[in-house]
Amino acid sequence: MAATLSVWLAAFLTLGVFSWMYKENPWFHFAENMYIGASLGHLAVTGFQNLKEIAVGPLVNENKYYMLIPILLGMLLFSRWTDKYAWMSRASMGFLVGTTAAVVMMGAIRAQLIQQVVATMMPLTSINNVIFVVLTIAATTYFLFTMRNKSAQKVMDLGKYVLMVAFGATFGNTVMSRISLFTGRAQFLLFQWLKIGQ
Amino acid sequence: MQFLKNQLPVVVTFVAAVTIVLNFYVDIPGLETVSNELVRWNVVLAAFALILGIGNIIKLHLKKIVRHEPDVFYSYVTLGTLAVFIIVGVVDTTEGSTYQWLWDSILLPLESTMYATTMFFITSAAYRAFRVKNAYAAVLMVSAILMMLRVGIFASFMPFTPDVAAWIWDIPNTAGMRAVVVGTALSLAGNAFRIITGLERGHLGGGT
Amino acid sequence: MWEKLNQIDVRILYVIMVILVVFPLLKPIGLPLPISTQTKNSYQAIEENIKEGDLVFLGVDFSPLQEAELWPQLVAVGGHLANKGARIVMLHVVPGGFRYEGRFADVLKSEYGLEYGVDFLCLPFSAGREAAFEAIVHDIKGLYKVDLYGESLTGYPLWNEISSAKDFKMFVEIADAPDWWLRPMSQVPGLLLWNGTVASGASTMAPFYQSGQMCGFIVGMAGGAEYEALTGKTGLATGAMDSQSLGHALIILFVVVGNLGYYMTKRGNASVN
Amino acid sequence: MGFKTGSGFHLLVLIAYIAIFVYASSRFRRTGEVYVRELEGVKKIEEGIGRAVEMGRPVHWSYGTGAFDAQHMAAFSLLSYAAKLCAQYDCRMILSIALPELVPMTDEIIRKAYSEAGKPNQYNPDDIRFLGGSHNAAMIGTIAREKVAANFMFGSLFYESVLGVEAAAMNNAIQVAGTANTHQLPFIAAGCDSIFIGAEMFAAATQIEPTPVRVGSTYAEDWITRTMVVLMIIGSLMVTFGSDALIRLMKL
Repeated sequence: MAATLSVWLAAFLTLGVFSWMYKENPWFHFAENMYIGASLGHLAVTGFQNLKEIAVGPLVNENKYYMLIPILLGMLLFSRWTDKYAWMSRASMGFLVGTTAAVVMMGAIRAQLIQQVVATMMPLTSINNVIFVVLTIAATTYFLFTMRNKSAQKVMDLGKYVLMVAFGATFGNTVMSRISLFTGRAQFLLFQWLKIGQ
Repeated sequence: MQFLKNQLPVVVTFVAAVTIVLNFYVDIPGLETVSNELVRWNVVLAAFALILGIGNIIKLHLKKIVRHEPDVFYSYVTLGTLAVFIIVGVVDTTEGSTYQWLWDSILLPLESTMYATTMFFITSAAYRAFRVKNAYAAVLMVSAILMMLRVGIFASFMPFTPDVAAWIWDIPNTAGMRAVVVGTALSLAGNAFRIITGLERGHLGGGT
Repeated sequence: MWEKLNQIDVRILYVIMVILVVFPLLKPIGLPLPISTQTKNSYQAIEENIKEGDLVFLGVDFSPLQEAELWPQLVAVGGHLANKGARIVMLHVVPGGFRYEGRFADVLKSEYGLEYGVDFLCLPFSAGREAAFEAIVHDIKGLYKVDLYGESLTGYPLWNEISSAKDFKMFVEIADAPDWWLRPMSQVPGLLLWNGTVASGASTMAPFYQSGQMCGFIVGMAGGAEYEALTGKTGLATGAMDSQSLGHALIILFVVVGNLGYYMTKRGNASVN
Repeated sequence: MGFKTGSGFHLLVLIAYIAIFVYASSRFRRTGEVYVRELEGVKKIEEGIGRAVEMGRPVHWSYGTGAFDAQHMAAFSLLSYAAKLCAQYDCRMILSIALPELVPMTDEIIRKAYSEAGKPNQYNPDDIRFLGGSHNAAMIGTIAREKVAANFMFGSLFYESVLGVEAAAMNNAIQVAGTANTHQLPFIAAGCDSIFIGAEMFAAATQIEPTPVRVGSTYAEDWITRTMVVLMIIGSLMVTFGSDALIRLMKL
């Protein structure tokens, strides 16, 4: 019984979401608000579990008292619920932003800059390699903002065409995954809900 | 008091970030564990920020209920579902069968169907947005169509399409996407640098 | 007349799309499916590099959003690893992943007869994404205390044999454009990186496969269907490939129709004024 | 105690960045002249808000659903620009937020924009909507119900880019979007009135408000990117003639 109720509720919500394609309507609005409640509920539960395992657990069981610092910084965020004391959350935001910035800065320079530039250093022995290096250079110059001279302008134009080819290719390539997502839901409605075919 | 409000956040950002950056370059005994600990604290704070965010939503919908606003029904739906998920999640943990039931009946269908709507939006984008208004749009369209021609049905009676698509994918596409990656790498690093040194504080309430 | 072609109500296009995509699900046509060299090379990367008893990470980092494309990939690639006798450690940093990790653990037990705690292990969710992988690289034992089911990890022989990420031969990550996985994991010397992603994530990861930072890389439903064909076990992905062919034909038709309508009305207006 | 391998050249890049940054920002302080390629997206944001005020409809803002990274930092500077315009012209802005970390920061930016426009009491926290995983459903619901006149999407965008663009296109809203996520650039390139591709999002902040800090970093980024282009050329030529000295140097 629980299984069939689950399938019916899932089908009801699936069709509710698809109903937006015709027009925004109460059926979609209901599915949307249930989605807000469910997704925030799941985030809260996984957030609590995470807090237990990484912060409260080590503090209580392995008495790592320094865990009080992140917990305190975390609680300071709640000051944002007031107007007067909202500034007290800035230290916590500073910490969040600082750690993220450091991890990003190191990763960006290593994996996104040096390793990619080194990978572009190809032997110009084959036509494809020559084309690849020229197109990469042209497209990279598109991201120069302070170049004024005219010849650079022409290279940047070629760069923009390369980017358009890349965007078009990615669009064409993504169509497959979008269709497969819909076929996944159609398979659910046809075979698990309506039980036709198969 | 002024120090707490404006300077302390920047000092916290700087100290936390420099520890991680230093650990990236140099092998100082003990620095590795401190740096890993800071990275893990990031996860702890994100969990608290989550509770803050959920608090905002509860406040928003409670206000609607108290003020008897027109579509107050939807606020009951949101708060009701939120309460059910939290109670079952805490009592039964995410591995419990009741929570699995909630997941399969509510969250799974909503998330996967929401993503499936992209097929419709790609259809209207193909018809509406892919109009050749200038030379760039023409290149965008031709490249998209050449990629789409590599799929089974076309590949069978036009055997060259997979190779054309593969060439477009390996050469111009990878070149263009690599340029975006390289072009953006420095902006990401530069932005991170400004934040670490406190030169950029827009998000902390002090402008630059 | 051309005026109408320029202003078709998109909902009509939606109805045509649904009909042509759903029809083959009920009555498969069986259109041909070419296998790309990239998928073949990725299959060989596992076939040649993984021997009996090798430790392999299996990242199950997708949520219901990507289930249609990535679940068939996980079943095909995970099955291939199990057949090669690899010892698999599954983990996830994307909240939705726990469902699929648990479900694939059942598949490993029922279909491949692997013993939990000896042949494979399931690690729980860890937030922070890139930060979580940094923690795995530097101090995996510090990050994980309990397994997916909340049991203490020290009770499992497989976990006690692992000291750090360096003991692993390969990291197979099934996720949507996980550059947040590649950046940290590329620090572990000798760890082969292998990624199965959704078609839309392919462009983000293509440069990393092309530069050799990844030894394997399969993409989307087609990649999954091709891998199923290579392992000889046809599944969900193969069944839906007919819908793909018809769906693509329609999208191309709509691009042409859109442009035709646009040009004719523009030429029409041009000749008028 | 020792130098970690593979981070030598990495440190060289960072030091070069800081050096050019200091030089360029002090030169700007002295001379005040700066040239940044015209990014038409900046004007389009203002145009979008102007249209919204005329039609008396709100504008919509989203960061996308991707994990918190530097793209959001660039989005913050664009948001403070747009929020100041909205405060000035009394235009309502509704924000859909998926990531918890962004809520306090967005709250701070909007609060500051209204107080700088001298209207602190008009700041409405209810329009800053934290939605978590349901961001995409709530976004298209809001865009359709509120009939938003302009839609701005900046940050780490995922499949919500095509949703937001096509949903707002039904209101024929003015749309500007920007991201560094290559897989979403096609959808905003095809559907938006104007876009910022990756690094352009960061350069936009310099064009909006050229402070010494921003001018310094845009010049530093430009100069190092040019050097990298030169290195690509030299490196390829050297490899063609059999020497991978440059590659080994960069891997130091």
